Amino acid sequence: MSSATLAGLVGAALVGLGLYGVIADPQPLRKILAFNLIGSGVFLVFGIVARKGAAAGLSADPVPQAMVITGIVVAFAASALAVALTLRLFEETGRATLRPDAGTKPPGDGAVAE
Amino acid sequence: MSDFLLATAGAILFTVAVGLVRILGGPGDADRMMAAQLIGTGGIASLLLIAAATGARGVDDVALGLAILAAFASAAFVNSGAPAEEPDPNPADDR
Amino acid sequence: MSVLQALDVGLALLVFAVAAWTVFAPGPFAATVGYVVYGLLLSLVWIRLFAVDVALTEAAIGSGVTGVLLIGAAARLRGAETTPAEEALTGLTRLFAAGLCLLVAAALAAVVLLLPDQGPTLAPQSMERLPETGLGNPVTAVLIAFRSFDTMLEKVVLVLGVVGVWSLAADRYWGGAPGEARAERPEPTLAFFAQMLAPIGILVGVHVFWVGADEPGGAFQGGAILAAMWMIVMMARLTEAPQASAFWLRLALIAGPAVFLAAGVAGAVVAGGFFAYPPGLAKPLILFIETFMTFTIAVTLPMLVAGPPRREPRR
Amino acid sequence: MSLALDLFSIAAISAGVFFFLAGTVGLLRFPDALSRLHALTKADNLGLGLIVLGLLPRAESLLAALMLVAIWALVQLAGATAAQLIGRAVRRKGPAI
Repeated sequence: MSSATLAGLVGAALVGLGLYGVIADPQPLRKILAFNLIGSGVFLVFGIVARKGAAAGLSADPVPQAMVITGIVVAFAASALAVALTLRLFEETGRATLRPDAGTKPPGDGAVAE
Repeated sequence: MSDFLLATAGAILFTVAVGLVRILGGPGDADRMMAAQLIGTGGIASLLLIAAATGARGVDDVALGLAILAAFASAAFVNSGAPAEEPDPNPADDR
Repeated sequence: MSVLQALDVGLALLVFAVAAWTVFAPGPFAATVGYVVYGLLLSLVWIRLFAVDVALTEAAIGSGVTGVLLIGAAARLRGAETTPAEEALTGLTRLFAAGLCLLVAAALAAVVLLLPDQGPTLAPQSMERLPETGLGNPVTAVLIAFRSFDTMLEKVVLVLGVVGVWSLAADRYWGGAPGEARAERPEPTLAFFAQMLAPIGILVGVHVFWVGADEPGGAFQGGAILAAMWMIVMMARLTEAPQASAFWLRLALIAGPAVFLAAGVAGAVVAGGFFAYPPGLAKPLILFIETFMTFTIAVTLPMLVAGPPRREPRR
Repeated sequence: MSLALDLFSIAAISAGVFFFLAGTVGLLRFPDALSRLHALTKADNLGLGLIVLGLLPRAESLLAALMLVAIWALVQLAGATAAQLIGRAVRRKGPAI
């Protein structure tokens, strides 16, 4: 088995692991981590597509590589937004949970009541 | 020679993995931060060895980037408020 | 099995194990550190896939900058993470979810195994047209020339990300600076480290950007290293984060996509196509655009990590 | 000459691996966070240092060799800083040592 196929298999496993984390973990921060695992798993599968497209003296197809680079940056921006939302939720309610009926604490230093 | 370099890269990754098993589990968050530090150094070492063995181009820059960012996780750790350290179950004077 | 194959298998197992730790770790902080370790290991995997540009991006953004973001968030959320038991899924639902995920992973694995040995590729076309751009690194050529519209829009996504993060600020902090004003003195070790590292890091960041034309590297990677230098200087409290309302900051945030878009529109007038570069001028133009993009990335990433404004604006 | 250099490389790199091993043994065996931190820094200093030393004769150019040394020096700086920061965090919150 080539190293590319191996990395592709790892990518497939990462997507499965991350999907499980997104579904089964109740905490938002861990959902963000799991979501990033899915993303990097997809990137790895993309990586094997790039590697199998080796031609013209290049050891990997540059087009999927460029898309993965773009993807990593966009994934970071999405994570930063998600983290900011989670922290804001924590500031407002004193808890970080996605349950809609979770109890809210009276607004302290947050700014809802202004 | 390149097989030797690859084997040493594997050996370092293996020892790092064993170390990770120990310190990712804690007991405190400080131990966990050491895991990030350990994989940084071990990762750079195996990166350099793999690069020397396979002759891949531009890997030096990757190692340089990792080296520059090696302490960032620890910096974020101390920077984000007071780190709550669980008391170590085995204090030093138990020895 | 050769030594290299054995190494690949070991690396794959390690990546999988650390990823599993990230999902199943006992606490959120442990999971977050696991994710930082995982990001670092991924850049080793990308080296083995001969994608050095991606490895560099993963090392700088996937591991370094994301690590600061997530560890900071995990430390701040420490009080919040005792999740009530009723939020956890029941055993049966968990089993069902696990089965579903296993199915997805198995399907993807099957696709990976069924891929033909020589897949469709755009590598020959890229190499054929590479001389017209004057660049030596085909990945940079794809990013800035062949698929430049993608890259420009991706910069817009970054700006939108900052807008999104800023709009989470409380009303009275609107337009203020991110990060709490703290009375405590800065950690002296960290200040020393930042003073030592920042000049070297800035040099390396510019180097990575500059060699990106011909060798692995480029605007993203160089910009991310420069961004990290600004972050470490702010973490060491050697400088304060700028106010969100600062005019220069807003200009810096849009400089990259604005210059890129202007060059694209100019291409439609001068070179006969949206985002076409006039022959002969391609390389200087690409470097010009990339300089602004590097700058914008170096300003955007720290603002995304710093979060929404948390201080009342000064007038 | 090339044989002698290869032998030098093998000796230095093996010694480097030994220090990584020693660092890991320390992580496994030491009883408290500060001693484990001490074990960890051995891998930073000597482990990576010896490996870089062993790779120096194989560097393609003087510039590549300087790059290797620079990487090692940066890891030194980062390792020393991280050890200080983590150590102070332990000391502030953990048992008095």
